[in-house]
Amino acid sequence: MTWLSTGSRASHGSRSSDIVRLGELTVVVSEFLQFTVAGLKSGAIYSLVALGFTIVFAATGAINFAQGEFFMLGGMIGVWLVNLGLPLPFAVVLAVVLTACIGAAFEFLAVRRIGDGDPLRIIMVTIGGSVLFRQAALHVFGPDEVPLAPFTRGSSIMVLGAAIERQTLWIWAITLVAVAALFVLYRKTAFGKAMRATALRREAARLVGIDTSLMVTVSFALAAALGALAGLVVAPLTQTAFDVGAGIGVKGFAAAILGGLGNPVAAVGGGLVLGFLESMTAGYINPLYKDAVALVVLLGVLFVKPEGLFGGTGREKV
Amino acid sequence: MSSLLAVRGVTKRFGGLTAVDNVSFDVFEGTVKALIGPNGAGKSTLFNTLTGFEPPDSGSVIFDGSEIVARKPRDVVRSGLARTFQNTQLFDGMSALENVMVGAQAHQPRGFAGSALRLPSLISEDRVAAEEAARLLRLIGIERWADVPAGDLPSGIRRLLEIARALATAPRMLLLDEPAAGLNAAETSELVHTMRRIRDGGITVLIVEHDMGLVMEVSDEIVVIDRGRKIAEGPPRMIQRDPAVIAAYLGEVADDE
Amino acid sequence: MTRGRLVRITVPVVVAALVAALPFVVTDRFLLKIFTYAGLNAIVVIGLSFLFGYGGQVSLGHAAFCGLGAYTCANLTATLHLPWLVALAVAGAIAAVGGLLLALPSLRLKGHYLAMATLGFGELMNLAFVEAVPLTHGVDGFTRIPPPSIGSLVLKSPAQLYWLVWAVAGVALLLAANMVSLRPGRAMRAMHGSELGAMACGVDLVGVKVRAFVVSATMAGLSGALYASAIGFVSPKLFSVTISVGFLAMAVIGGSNSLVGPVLAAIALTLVQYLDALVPGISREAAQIVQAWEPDVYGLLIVVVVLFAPGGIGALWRRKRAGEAS
Amino acid sequence: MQTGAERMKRSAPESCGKGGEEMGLVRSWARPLALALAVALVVTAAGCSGAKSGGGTSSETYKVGAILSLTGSYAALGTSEQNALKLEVDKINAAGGVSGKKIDLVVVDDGTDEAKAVAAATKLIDQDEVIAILGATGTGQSMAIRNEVDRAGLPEISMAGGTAITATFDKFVFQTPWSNTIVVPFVLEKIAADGHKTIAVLSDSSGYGKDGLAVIKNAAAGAGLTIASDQTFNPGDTDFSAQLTKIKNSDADAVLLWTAGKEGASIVKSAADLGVKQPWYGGSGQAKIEFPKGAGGAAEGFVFGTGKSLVPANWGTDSEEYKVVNDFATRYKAAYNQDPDIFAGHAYDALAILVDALKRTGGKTEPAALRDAVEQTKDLVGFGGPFTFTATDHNGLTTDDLALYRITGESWEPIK
Repeated sequence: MTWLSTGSRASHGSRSSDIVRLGELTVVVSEFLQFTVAGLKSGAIYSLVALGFTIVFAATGAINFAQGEFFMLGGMIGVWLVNLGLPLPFAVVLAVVLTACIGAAFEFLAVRRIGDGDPLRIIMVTIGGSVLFRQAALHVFGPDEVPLAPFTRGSSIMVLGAAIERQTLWIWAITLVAVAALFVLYRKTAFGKAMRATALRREAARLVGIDTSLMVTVSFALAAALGALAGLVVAPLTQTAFDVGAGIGVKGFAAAILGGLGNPVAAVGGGLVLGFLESMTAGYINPLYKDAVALVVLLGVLFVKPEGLFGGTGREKV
Repeated sequence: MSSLLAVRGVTKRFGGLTAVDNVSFDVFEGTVKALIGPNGAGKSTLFNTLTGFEPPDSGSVIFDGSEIVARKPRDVVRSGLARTFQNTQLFDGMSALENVMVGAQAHQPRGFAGSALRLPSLISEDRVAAEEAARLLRLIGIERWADVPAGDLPSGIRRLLEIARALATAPRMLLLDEPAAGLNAAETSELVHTMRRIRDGGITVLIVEHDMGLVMEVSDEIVVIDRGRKIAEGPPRMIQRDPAVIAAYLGEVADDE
Repeated sequence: MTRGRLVRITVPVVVAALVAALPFVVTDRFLLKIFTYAGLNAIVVIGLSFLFGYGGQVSLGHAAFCGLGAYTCANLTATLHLPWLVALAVAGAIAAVGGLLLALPSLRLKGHYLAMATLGFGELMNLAFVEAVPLTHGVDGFTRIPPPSIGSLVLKSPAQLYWLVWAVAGVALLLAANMVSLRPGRAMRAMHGSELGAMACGVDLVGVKVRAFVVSATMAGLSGALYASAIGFVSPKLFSVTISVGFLAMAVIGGSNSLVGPVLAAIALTLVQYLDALVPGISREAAQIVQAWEPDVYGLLIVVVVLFAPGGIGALWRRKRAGEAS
Repeated sequence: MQTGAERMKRSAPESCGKGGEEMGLVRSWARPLALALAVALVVTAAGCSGAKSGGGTSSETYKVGAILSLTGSYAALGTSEQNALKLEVDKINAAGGVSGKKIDLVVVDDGTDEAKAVAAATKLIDQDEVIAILGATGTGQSMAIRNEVDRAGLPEISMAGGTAITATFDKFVFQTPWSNTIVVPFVLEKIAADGHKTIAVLSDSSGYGKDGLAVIKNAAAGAGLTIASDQTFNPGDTDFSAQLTKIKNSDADAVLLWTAGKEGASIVKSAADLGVKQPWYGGSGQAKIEFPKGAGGAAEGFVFGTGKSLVPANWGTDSEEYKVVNDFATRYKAAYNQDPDIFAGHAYDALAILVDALKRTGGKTEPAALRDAVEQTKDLVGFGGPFTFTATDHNGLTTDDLALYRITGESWEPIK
């Protein structure tokens, strides 16, 4: 690859004083830090999307192929609300809520109607759904990419020569809060316990009086909300468009399966690891191979260790 | 009488739980043997270890003189040991006749290329398989359901169909997992006749069953396991009076209350 | 010979004759091209239904097999100037190897996992098509692929290409129909119905799965090779996951345990894309609206068929037949 | 729910008996196939008659085909092009047409899809019997239809910017946008004139970006520039930290961005955040309003080179070019209530070139004659500038037709 020969190291290589060597080292360190920041930024986004996959999988044993579209809907609805004149914070919250409602409605109107829970039918319905979501966004919001303002303005924060964008801090903070909130919801509330019971043993949960279909609907709503949140918080950095869902869906699923499907903590771990790997590939191998990382990870994990890096309920029992 | 199936020290663990613990017994050629025990005793797991579905952690299974413990289910079937399932595993979209025809595939090549070209040899094999399947349905007494999709059959017929399908693999020995579950009294008594006919046809039978009446009626020998261990073995009359067996079953009744 | 048997033999012959006669009725080159496209899609969908509708093995990567076949054919004919029939055979073989390479590591995977693995495979292959510039000419696409030729006969006219494609489709349908009606079909349906039950019957699941994948991939590869030489141009976009989803939609709408249903779905969903050319008097504006909403139709059809008519066209037909008989 | 027995009753009559297994299947597929074929034949026959009644080049009109991406990812571009073509055709027809015959424009949407573009070309050539094809919108689609165009031997005038369209030469294919081969050296010259010696190049891996990169590598030395860092990204990427960090730490004095994708805005935003201090340059890909808007201030000062017509006054208000461009822009704005973008301009040119050629053939539409006439286009003033094609140059524009612009706020101004 041509860029290997023209990287920064080559351009600095001609000088020889010790000061320059120190400078080179600083550059090497700051580059690594910068790649790490970028990796953990994308990684946090992947984590949120992966959590969406995990929540739905835990509740239904199904993979929601429309998960990436919730990411897209969150961003597009958010931008639309801002353009309607809503202040940014309200627009963000409302977009998350609206997307959650869409997710719940999708479960209620379509996924639930598959009585026998045949995985092939669920796959096809969520694929069909994703096409419809994408087309709906196209018809309603148009074909163009649209920008969203950063949550707070101001210049980047410099750490050892690596710049951290303010929006990146928002991404990390919101991911952290979302994960913490999920933890509290699942572990500390009666509602969360009902959700977990549904995930673990649906029949048993039904017998003790838990409304398991409600729990499944709520899972879709939560997954949609997390996807929407990810789509909103990253939109100021990347812009968004009606067709961004499919790509992020594959990345999020790769993250979820890397961690081990069905395990929320592992989903977050998988997201961060994937983001880091991608960024290092882009930084030290070739940026064009970045997208291949998620695919190689996805296939590698599925073929070699379907239960994921951190365990989980990956493989189906005989 | 020679031992057709010799189970020696078979052990199967799941995590910390020992589901089957050092179980040994023999099934003699031409007999019907019953494997009984309280719920959760490990009977189905033992079936799985014998048929290649869940290889045991230790122990040996000699069928017809050769070790089959490491064999895959397909190879176990091909060596002449066929089985049914506690939860019937029929092919719901296929007719009863087609279900039975699948059983014949144990001893046939896959035949993709031959079928694509409709080789006459393959067509005639197919016709033979269909005739044999129809014969088996008649043998089991469910020939009038031949063209009904398995998914539409009543549960009693499904159990019988699974037996017919297992017979289509041309086994020397049949492992039946709760064949009478879900059958009414008339169907059960019909099942007894069927099993006798199977045995008289030279096929050895090992059966897991809860219906004690049926067990006592058809089996030549009974082996009892409880919590993974063998606690008794012998002819029905002896088992009925065995204190360890009575204690195990009484324990189950006590647990239920 | 009974009357029923006579009908059973004559009807397919008549249908085949009608298909073959179409170019004599339709002289419009464009319409023939659309029917050629339909035939190309039908070949892929026959293979996909074989794998998915009968074997229950989902694939979201079939367009990648088309790509393997197409680029193989393109390189062998345009760059190496090998005889077209050789190129076609090698294209099918390369796609078959691709199917084998995907099937082997996927043996343990079912349902959702298989869907994701095949999707990942499709995406990865698409990246490879974009990046392997010496072989694929990258995003710009591979142009000037020679038309099919058999000996000194060069098949150039739309009618000739139509006959070629539909002849291959007919052979594919015949071979697939033979397989599904005999032992392999029962093995695959058994595998779809219950893997445990199939194992207990001694069905060679590994062998059946691998063969189903290979047969299916080969048909896709042949379709890709035919596309490349019939159209003369291929680019990575033609082999994207979106296209794979389209194939799967045709297979689902066509119905499981059926080959004719999916063929009809492939024809119908291909023709819908060119509604403006097919419906006389449709205004250009209306045609454009139809085109803009075409993906919606796909999406909606998938959802509606899966929810309300899970058997697809095939089952509707079977039900009608049962109704007539009673 | 049906009971098993009820279902039984229904399904029992379906049985076709023993031994009929394989024949049953033949019967099951025969009839639906027959039905489908019947439907297909009827539809086709109807389609034919429909096509015949409306088709064929009648003696009263010139049928001109246009293959545009009205849906799919290039929908915005294709829509502008359609607007421009309709506007111009209406104007020409209102004035009595060309050599007394009116133009009948047949637009086909390719959905930004190569397969559909090929089908569209076949339709236009064989069903509508057009005299020429304007399009396609995208480089891929323009390349895809070449086989069809070659077969029919009629001229294709593409509105897509990829150099491949005319660089891999095809006798029948012409192109209206300013191609990379002229824009790249023009921008490199400006970078050198600004006093820079080394540049970093950031290009996308699409046809436009790859092609641009190749031209940049060829032309850099000639402009006295060395490439210190050469970075690429994939269309659809959202994070550019790796590339920008390397550019930031490189010896480059300036950054040259070469992309037609939507990523440009995110890139300059991200660059500002990461502290990339070097000045930025770009090409025609940045000449769209979404770029400064999406960048939200981060593109301030960005310099790009593209056609003079982006700001018609560049030509000088008394020039022929100004009149042409300004007249088109005024009418476009009146009709659609928005300024024409460069894509509308490229479409305008495609039609103008064809009409000019038609006038010179005296209305003759034989493919060979028409193609030759198009190739003989000389000093035809269009939106892109004065076009002059030769037997080896089917792009026809020069660096004289280009100008430099600087982003200010959410718009741009020409650099004097």
